[in-house]
Amino acid sequence: MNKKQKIALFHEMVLIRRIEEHAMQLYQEGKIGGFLHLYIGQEAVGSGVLAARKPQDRVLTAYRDHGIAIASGIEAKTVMAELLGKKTGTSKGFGGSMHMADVEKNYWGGHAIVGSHLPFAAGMAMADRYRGEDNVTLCFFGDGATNIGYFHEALNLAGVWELPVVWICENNQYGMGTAVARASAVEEIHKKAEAYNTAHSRVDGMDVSKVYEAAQEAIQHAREKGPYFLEAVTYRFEGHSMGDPERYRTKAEVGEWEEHDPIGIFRKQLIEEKVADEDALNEQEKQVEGIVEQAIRYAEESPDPTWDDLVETVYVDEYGDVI
Amino acid sequence: MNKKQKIALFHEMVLIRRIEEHAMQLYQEGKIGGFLHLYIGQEAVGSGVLAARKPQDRVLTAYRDHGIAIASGIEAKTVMAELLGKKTGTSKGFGGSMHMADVEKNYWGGHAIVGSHLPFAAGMAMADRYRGEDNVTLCFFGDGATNIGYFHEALNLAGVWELPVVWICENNQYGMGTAVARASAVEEIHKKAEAYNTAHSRVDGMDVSKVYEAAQEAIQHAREKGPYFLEAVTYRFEGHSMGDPERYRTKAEVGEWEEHDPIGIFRKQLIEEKVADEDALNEQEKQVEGIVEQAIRYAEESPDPTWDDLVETVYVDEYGDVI
Amino acid sequence: MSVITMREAISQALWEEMERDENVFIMGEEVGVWGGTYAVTRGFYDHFGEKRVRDTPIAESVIVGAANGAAMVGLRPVAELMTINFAFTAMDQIVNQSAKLHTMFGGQFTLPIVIRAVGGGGRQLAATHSQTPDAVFAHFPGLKVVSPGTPYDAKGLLKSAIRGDDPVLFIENATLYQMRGEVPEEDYLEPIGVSKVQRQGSDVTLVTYSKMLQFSLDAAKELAKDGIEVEIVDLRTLRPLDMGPVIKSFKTTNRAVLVEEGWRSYGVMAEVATRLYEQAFDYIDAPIRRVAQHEVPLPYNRELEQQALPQVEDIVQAVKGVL
Amino acid sequence: MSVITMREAISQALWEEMERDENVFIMGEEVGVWGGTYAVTRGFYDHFGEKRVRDTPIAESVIVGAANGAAMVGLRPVAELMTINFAFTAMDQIVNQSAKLHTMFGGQFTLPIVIRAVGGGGRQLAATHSQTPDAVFAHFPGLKVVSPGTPYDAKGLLKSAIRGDDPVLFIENATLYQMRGEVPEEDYLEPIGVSKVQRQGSDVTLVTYSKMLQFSLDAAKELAKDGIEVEIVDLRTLRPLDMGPVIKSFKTTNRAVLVEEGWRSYGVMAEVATRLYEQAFDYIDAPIRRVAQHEVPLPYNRELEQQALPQVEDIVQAVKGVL
Ligand SMILES: Cc1ncc(C[n+]2csc(CCOP(=O)(O)OP(=O)(O)O)c2C)c(N)n1
Ligand SMILES: Cc1ncc(C[n+]2csc(CCOP(=O)(O)OP(=O)(O)O)c2C)c(N)n1
Ligand SMILES: [Mg+2]
Ligand SMILES: [Mg+2]
Repeated sequence: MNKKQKIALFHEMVLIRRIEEHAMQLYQEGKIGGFLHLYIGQEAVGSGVLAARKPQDRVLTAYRDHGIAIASGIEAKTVMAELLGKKTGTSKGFGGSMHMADVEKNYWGGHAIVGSHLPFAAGMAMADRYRGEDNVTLCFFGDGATNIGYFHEALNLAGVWELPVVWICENNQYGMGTAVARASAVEEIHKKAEAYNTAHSRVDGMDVSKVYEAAQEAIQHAREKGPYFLEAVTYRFEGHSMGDPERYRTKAEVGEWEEHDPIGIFRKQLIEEKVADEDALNEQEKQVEGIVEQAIRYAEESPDPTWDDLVETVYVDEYGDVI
Repeated sequence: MNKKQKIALFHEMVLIRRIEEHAMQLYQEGKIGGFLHLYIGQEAVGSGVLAARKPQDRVLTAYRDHGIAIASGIEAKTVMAELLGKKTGTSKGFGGSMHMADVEKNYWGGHAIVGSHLPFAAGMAMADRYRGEDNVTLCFFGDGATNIGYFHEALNLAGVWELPVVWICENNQYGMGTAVARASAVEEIHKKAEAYNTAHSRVDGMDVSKVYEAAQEAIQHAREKGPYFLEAVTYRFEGHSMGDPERYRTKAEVGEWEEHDPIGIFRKQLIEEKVADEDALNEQEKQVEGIVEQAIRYAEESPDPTWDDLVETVYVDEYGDVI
Repeated sequence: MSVITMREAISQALWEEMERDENVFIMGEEVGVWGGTYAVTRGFYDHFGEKRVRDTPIAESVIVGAANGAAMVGLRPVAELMTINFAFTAMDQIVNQSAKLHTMFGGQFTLPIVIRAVGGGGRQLAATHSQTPDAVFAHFPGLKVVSPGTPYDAKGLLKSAIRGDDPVLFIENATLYQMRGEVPEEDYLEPIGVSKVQRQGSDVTLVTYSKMLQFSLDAAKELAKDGIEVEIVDLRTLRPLDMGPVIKSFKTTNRAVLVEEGWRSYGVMAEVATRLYEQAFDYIDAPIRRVAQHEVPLPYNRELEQQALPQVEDIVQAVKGVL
Repeated sequence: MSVITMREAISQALWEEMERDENVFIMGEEVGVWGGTYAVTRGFYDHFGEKRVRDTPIAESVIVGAANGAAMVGLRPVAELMTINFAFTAMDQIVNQSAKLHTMFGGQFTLPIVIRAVGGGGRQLAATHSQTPDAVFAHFPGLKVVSPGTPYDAKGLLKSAIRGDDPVLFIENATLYQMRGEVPEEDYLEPIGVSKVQRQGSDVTLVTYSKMLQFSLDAAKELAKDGIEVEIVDLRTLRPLDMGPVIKSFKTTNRAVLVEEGWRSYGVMAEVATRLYEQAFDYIDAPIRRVAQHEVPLPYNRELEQQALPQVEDIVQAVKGVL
C-alpha cells in the first residue's frame, strides 16, 4: 500500500467507528430498531481483508455487517439510510442493520441466520469457476459459527470442489456470551480447516497491516489453488448487540483488549512510518465527522419505502393476482 | 476371547450373513417391502465392535442395521418378523428394515435419516454422565454420513463435553454411488476427528479380530477419557439397497474385495489357531441354517399389527379424543 | 393468586419442575451464564449449576437431537431454541425425530422432551427473524404444539409439557414477556389439548391464541363500547386441536372471526375454519373471517412491518364485518 | 403428441432446458454417475459432463445453500433433494433463504433456483421416508410450490420453473414416475400459479393435485357408473394458489370434495376449503368434505400404511356423502 492508500484505510476505519458510535446513539433515541450488532474493535479485520481484494472478488458476512459494508465501498449515507429503514438504504429499508448488501460493490450481505451464508459463498465460488472467471469469494463469519452444521457442509464442499473461497473467521473470543472453549472442541479455530483439506493460518486481527498481508496471501492462494482459511484473532469492545448484560466477561478483560484498539495501533504505525503526522490524521477524523453527520441528515430526510414497494418485491415473475 | 466366544462370534457372523441372504430372497418374493440395505461384507465391523462392549453400553446405527441388531443380541426371529412387518418384530412392524431397535438389548436403532442418530448418541452419553453411570455409547455410521452437518455438530458437542461416545465410521468406500474422494475433502476419514479434539484410529474392517481389539481400546478410552473415533475400512458386497444399478464400481473391484470376505478370513484364523476344525465350523453353519428357517417360519406365522396398535402408539399421554 | 409477568410465569414453571424432578434439565444457547436471551433462565445457572443448565454451541440440530437422545433414555430435557426461526435449522430433529421415534419403534421408548422457542414479529428483526410459523409444526402427528397467551396458562401448560411423556413444542412470544396476569401461589397444571374461553360474549365467536389473544381482548373492549359482545376462545394447543369450546360457542353466536399472527395462507386458522364448517355447518349465519399476517416476508421498516401484521383495528373491523 | 411417462417428461424438461441455456445445471445426491435415484437424470452425466451434472456429498443444507448462492450471481441451478423428507435437513435454506433473500435485500438480486424433491407414501418406507408435507412449504411467501399430476403438466411446469426468476420447490411423487400421458413434441410452457380443470362434470367439484389427481380420476370413473359426474380441478401450484377455476366450478356444482395425500390437519385442503367458504359462501349446498391421510406417522406394515393413506374408495364415498 502506498501512503495515499494507507491514509484512506485509516480514514475508512475511523468512518466505520464513527458511524457505529452514532448508530448506538440513534438506537437509544429509538430511530434504529431491531437488533444492532456493532463492529467496534474488529475494524482491522474487515478493512484489512477488503483492502486486499480486487473489485471482482465477492464478499459476504454475517449480521455484524456495517463495517464490512463500508469497507466494500458502500457509502456511509446508504448504510445509515438502511439503519433508519429508508427506501434509499442498501436494502430499501427491508433488511435493516443485519441485512445490508450492494451487488454493485460485489457485497452480498449481511446474513442473520448463523452460518447460512457459508453455503452461499461456496455456491458463488462454484458459479465463478463454472463461468471460467477467476473471482475469489471472501466469506466472513464468527468463531461461534464454526460449530454449526453449515460450516461443515460448506467447507467440505469447497474442499472437494477446490473452490476459490477465503473463509475468514473473526474470532472475537465469544459467540454471544459463550467463550470459544465452552463451545468449540478445538480452540485454535483455524486448525478446523484441516478436516477439509484446506490451507489455513492465524493472524493478529487488531493489526490492519498484518491482516492486509495475510489476506493478500490468502486471496492469491484461493485464486490459484483453492480454498483458504484465515482466522483473525480480534475482540468486540461493545456488547453482542444492544442491551447485552455482559455477565460473561469482566470489565478488566475488555479494558486490556481496548489497549489494542486497531485504530490506535494503525495511527501509531502511520506516524512511526512517517506516512502522516498527528495533524494529518486528526484532519481525517474531522472529515469523517462531517461525512457521518451528512449521512445521518441524508438518511433522516430520505423517504420510507411504501407498501407497494414491498409487495412488488415478493416475486419477480408475473402470475396474475393470486396469492 | 476364549474358544467358546470365538466360535460364538463366527456363528453370529454367519447368522447375519444367512439372514440377509434369505432377506434378499424374501424381498424378491415381495414379502419384504420398502428399502432393504444389506450388511453383507461388513459383518466383521458390527460383530467385532459389539463383542467388545458391556451390556450396559448403548448402540445406535443407521438404516443398514440388521447385522448390528443381531450382534446386539436380538433374536433372528424378531429381526425377521420386523422385516415382514409383523407385530412380533422389533418395532411392531411399524419400522421395517431401516428401523430396528430393542431397548432391552440397549440397541437404540436403526435410523434412516443420514446422520440424525449422531446427536442421539451424544445425548445418551450426556445422560449417562448426568446420572453418574459409566456406560459408553457406540454410534455406527457410514463414510457418507461424515459430510452432513449432523456429524459436525454431534462430534463437536461430544468433544466439548468430553462425552463417553465411540464414533464408529464404517468406511465401505461409497455413500450410495459416490466414492469417498468425490464427497469428502479428507479421504482418511478418521483424521476428521482432530477437528473435535477426539482421539482416533483406523482398523481393517474385514478382520473381526483386529476390529475387536481396536474396539476394546476405543471403548476403554471412551469410558475413561472421552470420545473416540474408530474408522473401520470395509466394503459392501451387495448394492446400496435392492435394485442398485451399480454403475459406480466395477465387477473386478467387487471381486477383489470379496477375496477378503470377513467370514472367510475369520474361518481361516480359527482353523489356523486350532480353535476349531472345518467340521466344527460347518456344523455351526448348519445350525445357523436351521435358526434362520425357524425365524422365517416364526415371522410368517406371526400376526400383523392392528390399526388400534398403531393409533395407540402415536401419543403416550391422555388428552381426550381430539386430534 | 399473585400478579406476575409471562416471563416470571415461564421461569417459575421451569424452576419448580427442576426442583421437583432432577431428571429435568435445560440446554440451549445462552441459557446459562447469560441467563437466557430473554432473561427467562436468569439465576438458574448459579442455582442449579452447569450440569442442569447447559450452555451449548450454536448448533440447533444437536441441541434438539441430543435432547432427543437424552429423552429416549429417560431424562426430561427442556431444549431451548433461542427463537422459532432457528427451529428450521433443527427441523429434521423436530418433525422427523421427536415427532416420530416413539411410534416408529413400536412404542418401546418415549420422548419426554420439551422444545421451547420464541416466535412472533413486530420488533423490526426483518424477514428471517420475525416469523410465526406455528401451523407448520402443528401439521405433524406425534408432536404436540402448545402456545399460551397468558401467564396463568404459560405456567400451567409448561409444567404439563415437562411432566408429560410426549414431545412438546412450546411456542412463546417475545412481545408477551412483560405481560402481567394472575397466577396461583400453589402448584397447578393446565391440560394440553384443551381450548379455553377467555372472554364470554353472545354476538361473535373469536378464536385465537398467543399474542393475538391479547389483541383480541383489546378489540373486544372496543367492540363492547358499541354493545358488541365477543366470546373469545383461546386454542392454547394447536396439536392436538380441541374444537369443543369453539363449536359450543359458535352454536350460540353463529358467527366467527379467527385471528392469528402468522401468514394467512395455510395458517392455523385455515384448519380451524374448515373444522368449524365441517362440524357446525348448520349453525353458520355469515362467512367466517380470518385476520392474519399479509403474505410478505416481514420487512425491517417499522411502519411497513406493522402494516403487514394483524392489528387490533383489523380485528374490530372483521367482527363488525360478520355481524 | 407422444405418450411418455412422468419420468421421461421431467427428464426431457431438464434436458431441453440444459440444452437451451448453459446457465442451467443440476446438483444433488446421485444425480450424476448413478443417473438419479429415480433414474430421472439417467444419461445426463455422460452428455453434459460433471460440470453441469454435479454429484454432491450427503449435505442437503449446502446443496440448497450453494444453489442459492449460485442463483444469486446468475446461474439457474436445479437442486435435487432425493426425497422431500430430506428437505427438513435443508429447511432453513428453503424457507428462510430461497424464499426471503430477494425481498429482504430490496430486490437487488433474484433467486432463479428450482428445488426438485420427491414426496409421497405407499412404498413401505416408514415414518421418516413417506411424507407429503407440501402444505408446510406452501405457507412461506416468496417461495413458489408446484406439484404436477400429469406428464404434460410436469414438463411444462418444470420448464416454467427453470426459466422463471423466482425460487420454486417442485414436488414430484415417486409412485407417479411410471404414469403415462400425452406430451407435445414441440417446446411448450405451462404457467405456474394456474389451476386446471382435468375432468368436466356437473355434480360435484373435486379439488386435488399430484398423485391424488390420478386417484380422483379413477374415483370419477367409478362414480360415472352411478351417473355421478365430478368436475376435477387440479391445483398444480400450491403457492401462489389459484382458486379461480375452483370457485367457477363450485358455483355450478355447489358441492365440493377436497383430496390430498398428506395429513388432514393443517394440510393443503384446509386452505382450499376456507377460501371456498370465503369466496363462494352463498353457493354452498352441503358441507365440503376432505379426504386425506390419517394423522399417524406412516408405518412400514403394508396393510396399515394403505389404511392410513387416502384410497380411491374413500374419494367415492366422500363424493356420495356430499350429494
Ligand atoms: C442458526 C442461528 N442460531 C442462533 C442465532 C442467534 N445468534 C445470533 S448471533 C449469535 C452468536 C454468533 O457468534 P459468532 O459466530 O462468534 O459471531 P459474533 O456475534 O461474535 O460476531 C447467535 C447465537 C442465529 N442468529 N442463528
Ligand atoms: C439426510 C439424508 N439424505 C439422503 C438420504 C438418502 N441416503 C440414504 S443412504 C445414503 C448413503 C449413505 O452413505 P454412507 O453414510 O456411506 O452409508 P452406507 O450406505 O455406505 O452404509 C443416502 C444418500 C438420507 N437417508 N438422509
Ligand atoms: Mg464471536
Ligand atoms: Mg458408505
